[in-house]
Amino acid sequence: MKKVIAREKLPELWKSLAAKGPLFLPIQEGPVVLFQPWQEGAEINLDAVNTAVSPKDVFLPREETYMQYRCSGKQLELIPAENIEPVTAFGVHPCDLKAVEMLDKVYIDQDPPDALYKKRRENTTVVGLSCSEPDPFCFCNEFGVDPADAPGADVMAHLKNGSVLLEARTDKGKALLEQAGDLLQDGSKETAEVKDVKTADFGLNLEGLPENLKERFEDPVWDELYKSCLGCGVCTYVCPTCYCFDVEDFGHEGEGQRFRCWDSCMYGHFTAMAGGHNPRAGRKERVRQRFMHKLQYYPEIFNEIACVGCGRCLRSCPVNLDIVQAIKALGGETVEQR
Amino acid sequence: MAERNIESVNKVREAVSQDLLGGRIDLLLGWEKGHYWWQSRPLFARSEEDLEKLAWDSFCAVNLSRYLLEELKDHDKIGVLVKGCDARAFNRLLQDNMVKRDQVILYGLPCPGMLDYNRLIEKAGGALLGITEENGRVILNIESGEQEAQRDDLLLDKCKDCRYPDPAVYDQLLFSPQGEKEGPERFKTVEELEEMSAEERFGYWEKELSRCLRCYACRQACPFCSCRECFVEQENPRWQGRAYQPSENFMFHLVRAYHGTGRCIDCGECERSCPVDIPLQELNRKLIKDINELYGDYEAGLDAEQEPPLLTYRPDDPAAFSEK
Amino acid sequence: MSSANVLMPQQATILDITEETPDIKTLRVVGKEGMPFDFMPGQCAMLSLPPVGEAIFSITSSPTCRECLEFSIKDVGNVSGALHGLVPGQQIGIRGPYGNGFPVEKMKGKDLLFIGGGIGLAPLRSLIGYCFAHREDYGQIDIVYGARSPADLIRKSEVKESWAEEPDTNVHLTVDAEFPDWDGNVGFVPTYVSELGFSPENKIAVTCGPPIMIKFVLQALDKLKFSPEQVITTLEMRMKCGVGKCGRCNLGPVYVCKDGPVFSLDQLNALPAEY
Amino acid sequence: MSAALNETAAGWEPLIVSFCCNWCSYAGGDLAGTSRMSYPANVKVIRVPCSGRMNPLFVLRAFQRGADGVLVAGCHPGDCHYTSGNYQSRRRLSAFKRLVEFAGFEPERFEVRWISSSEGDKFAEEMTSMTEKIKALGPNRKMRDARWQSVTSKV
Repeated sequence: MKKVIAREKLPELWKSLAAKGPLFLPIQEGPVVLFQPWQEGAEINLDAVNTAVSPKDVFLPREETYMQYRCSGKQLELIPAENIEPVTAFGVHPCDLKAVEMLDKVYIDQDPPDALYKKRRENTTVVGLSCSEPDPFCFCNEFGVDPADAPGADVMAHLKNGSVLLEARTDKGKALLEQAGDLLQDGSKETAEVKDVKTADFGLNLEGLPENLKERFEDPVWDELYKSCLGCGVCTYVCPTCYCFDVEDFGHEGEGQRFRCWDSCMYGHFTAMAGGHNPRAGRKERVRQRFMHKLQYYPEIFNEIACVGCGRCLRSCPVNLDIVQAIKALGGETVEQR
Repeated sequence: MAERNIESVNKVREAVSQDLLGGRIDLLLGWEKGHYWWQSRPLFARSEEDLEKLAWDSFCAVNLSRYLLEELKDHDKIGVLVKGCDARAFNRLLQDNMVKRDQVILYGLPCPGMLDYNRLIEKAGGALLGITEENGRVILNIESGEQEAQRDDLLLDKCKDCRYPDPAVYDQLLFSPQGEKEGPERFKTVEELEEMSAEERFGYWEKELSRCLRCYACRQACPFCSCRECFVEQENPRWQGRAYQPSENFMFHLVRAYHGTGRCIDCGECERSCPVDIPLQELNRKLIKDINELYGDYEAGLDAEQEPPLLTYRPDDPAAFSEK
Repeated sequence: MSSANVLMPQQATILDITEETPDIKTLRVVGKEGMPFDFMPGQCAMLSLPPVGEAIFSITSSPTCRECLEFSIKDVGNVSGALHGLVPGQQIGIRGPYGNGFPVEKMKGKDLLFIGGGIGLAPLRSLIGYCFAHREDYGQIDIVYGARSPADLIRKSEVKESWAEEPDTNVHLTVDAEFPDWDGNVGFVPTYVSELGFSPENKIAVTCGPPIMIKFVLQALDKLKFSPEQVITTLEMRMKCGVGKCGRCNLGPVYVCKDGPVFSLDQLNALPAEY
Repeated sequence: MSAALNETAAGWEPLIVSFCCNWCSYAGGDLAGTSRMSYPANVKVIRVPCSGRMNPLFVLRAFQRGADGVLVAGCHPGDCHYTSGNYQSRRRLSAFKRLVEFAGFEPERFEVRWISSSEGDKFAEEMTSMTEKIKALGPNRKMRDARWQSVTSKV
C-alpha cells in the first residue's frame, strides 16, 4: 500500500497519530535533535540525518519501572507495574532500525526473551525514513545498510520534493495508513526518488575481523588505544546497539518501586563486586570490553558486527575515540589505504 | 585541509622532540589529527615516529592536563602542550595536590581560540572542503569557491569569551603571547538568566537538564572533577539515583557545578563534551561571577599560589543571606 | 516461551536464619507454595529486599531437599548486609534459578574431589548433598574444606558428622593457622591438597573459594596431573539480570549468569581471564 | 528522614528542615524549649556538629524528599566552637544559596541564620518567620521527587 502526503500536512498526520498513543519522532530540542514523544508545539525535524541519541529509547527506555513494592512489618508485597502501550516511532533511519534488529536478537531471540522489550517491540509501529544526505560521520555503507531503505519498517517513508511517500510493508503499517484516512492520498503510482547515498569511506575492511580478534584479547594494541578515553559513557548512551542496563530500587522501607535503566560498560562500578573486586577495574579493560563486544563477542554469538555505522560515537566522543579508530587500530583497515 | 600551521606545528615538534628523544621527558601529551581535518584527538607520544603525527591547529580543543592523573602513574616525567585553559587546568590539579610541578614540563601555546566545525559548516552553507587562516580571518573553501569570515565568529562557545588565552604557567613558551582579553560576554547569559523570574529560570533549567543522559562526560572531561570517588558513585548514603527524573537531574548538575566553586577554570570542556549540548558552563560561570562579587576577583588556575576562595575566609566577609 | 517478565521476583519467606560464622549466615527460604522453583546444584538465585536491591547468591541446599532453599551468605555489601539483618518470617523477593549448574551427568561413575574454602563451600554443599542422595552414581568422595580459623568453617557439624559418616567418603578439614581448640590439619587448602596427594585417575575435582585459593588449588591439581577437563570451578560476578542481557558478567562471548557459573578449567582457559 | 517529610493528609502545612549547629543553634532551640517559647511544629530540626559540616547534598536531598524550605543555623561569626567553621560555611553557603536561586528556587526557600545558644528567643523568631514566609510562598515542588510523593501520599 502506498500513500502520499504533502509535507505541510504532516503536522496534522502527527497530531492524529499522537491522539491514538505516544508518537516518537525526531524533535528539535534546543541545539540538538532527539527522538522524543510528540507534543503540541514540538518542532519536528525530519531533515536531521541522525538524532543525537539513537531511537533505541522507544524499545529499551532509558528508565522503566516494572515493579512496585509495599512493605509493612514482615510483609512484602511485590506488584508488577510495567506500563506498555502501543506507540508509533516515526522517522527511524535504516541504520537505527538495523540496530533495533540487533537488539531483538539479544532481547527476543535469545532465551529467555525479555518480556518488557518484546512487548514494546510488538506494540510499536515503525515508520522508517530513508536518508537523502549523509553527514560526514555516516558510514553505514560499510555495514551493508542501504540508507534508502529500512527493510524491517512497518511503513517506509521517503521525503520527496514537497511531499512524503509512505509505503506500508506490514499489516501494522497498513493499519497505520488506514487510520490516517483522508489525510493521505493514493500514492500507488508514485515512486521514491531514491538517491544513491554514499556514506563516508573510512577504508575499513571488516572481512574476518571478528575471527581475527578472537586471539587478540591480550594484544598490546589495547595498551595504547584506551589511553585517550575519558571514561565517560557518551559512546554507550548514544550508540544504537548498546543495550546494557542496571536495576535499582527507589523508595523507602514502606513503599517504592524497582526500575531498570541504561547503564554503561565504560563505568567502573558497572562490574564492581560487593566485596570490592572488579574484573574490569581500569579504563583499558573497559575500552577493550566495549570494542570487543561490538567486534568479537556479539559477532561470535549472532554472526554480525554490532555496529551499523550511524556515526554517533564519531560525532559525540569528546576525544574522538570512536569505533572507526578502534577498527583501524585492530587491523580492520583496507591495506591500500595506508 | 586546515593549513594554518605547518610552520607552527614544526616549531612545536622541534621544541618537544629534543626533550622527548633526549630523555628529559618520557611522554609527550599533545594532539594528532582525527579522521577529518577538523578533528584533533589526544596524542601520547613516546617516539620520533609518534611525534610525526603531532598536530597544532585550530581544532585542538581537548584539554590535555587531565590525562596527567592517569599517565603519571606510569611515567616519571611528562611533557604537556598547554593552551591557556590547559595551563589553568594544570594549576588546578597542582592546587589539589594531584600532580607535582617537577613531574611535568609544560610547553606553553598561546591560543587564538579553537574553531567550531558546526559554525564553519553553517557559514559555508554546504560542503566545506577545508579552510585557510590569516590575520584573524578564515577563508572557507567551498565547492563554489572561497568565502571569508572573521575568525572570532567561528570560535567554539568555550573559546568565545576566553580571557586568558596565554598559559599562566609554563616551562617554555613556544609563541608570542596573545595578551589578556576582555571576554565582554562571558557573563551575558548568566545575567539574562538572573533577570528571569524564579519560575522561568526553573523552567529553563528543567528543560535543559531534561536532556541529560547521565553519561558523565562533563565530569570526566573536567579538570576540577578529580575526586577518587565522586558523590555520584557513593553508597550509603546513596546521593545520586540513576533514574532520569528532573529531581535527579538537578541533584547531579547543581552539585557538580557547586563542587567547582572557586575551582572551575572556565575551560568549558564540560559543555563541549556534552553530547546533548546542555549549557553547563552557565552554571559554572554563575558561581564564578558570584564568588567574584562576594569575595573579590578570582580566576581559578591563574596563580597556583593564590588560595582558592572557598578554602579561606575573612572575618568581615559579606554573606548572600541576612546576618542580622 | 513465557511472556512473564523474567526480572519480576516472586514472594518468598525466610523460615529461619543460622549464624554460621561472625560474617556468614544461612537463610532458609520458602516460596508462597513451598519450593519457589526446581533447580540443580550450582545454580543461583536473585534475592531481593527493596529498597536495598537485588543480588545473586548460589543455592547451598541440595535439590533433593524439597522443603526450602538455603543460602549461605557472607556480609560483604548492601544486599547481603541487609539480608543479615532480617528475622525469620520476613518476606523477600526471589527469582531464578540461574546458570548451568554442575555437570552431574558427566560426573557419574567418577570419584569426586571437592575442594572448598570459606564461603566457597556454599555451592559445593548443594552438589555434595546431591551426590550423597544419588550415592550409587558416584565413586569415592573426598572433601577438602578449609577456612581462616575454626570459627570461619561453615556447616561445621554437618561437615564433620553427617558427611564423614557417608559411605566411601573422607572429609579433610584444615585451617590457616594454629588455634587452641583445633586438632585438625593446619595449613592452606592448596598445600593440604598437595599433601593429601590425590590421584587424578577416574576423578573429577570441583573447587570453589576465594580467587587466590582457587588460583593455587589449580596449580596444585596441575602438579597432581589432573587434566583441565577434570577440574571444575564456579565463578562469581556482579549481575543484574541473571539471563544474559544486562551486559556485566561476560568473559568474552560467554555470560557467567547463563552459560556459567560452572566451568571446567579447559573451558575457562579458552576464555578471556576477566574474572 | 522519610517519616519526617510526609505531608499531612489534611490541608497543606509547610515542612521546614532546619540544620542546626550542635554548639549554638541547637542549644538555642533547647533554650527556646525550656523557656516555653513556642515555634511552629512545621520545623524539623536536624543536628549537625557545626554549620561547616553542611553539605549541599543535605539541602538538595531535603528538597527532593519534600521540604518546602531549608534553614541552616549556626553560631555567630567569631563564635565557632571549631574556630572557623562558620566563617567557611558563610562563604560556601552564600555561593550555594545563589546557585539554588539561579536554578529557580525562590530566595526564601533556603536561608542561613546565626543563632547563639543564649538566643532562644531568636531561635523561636527565626523558625516562626521562616515558616510564615514559606506559608505565604506555598508548597515547593522544585526538585521534589515525584516518585517519592506518590509513595508517601499512599502510606
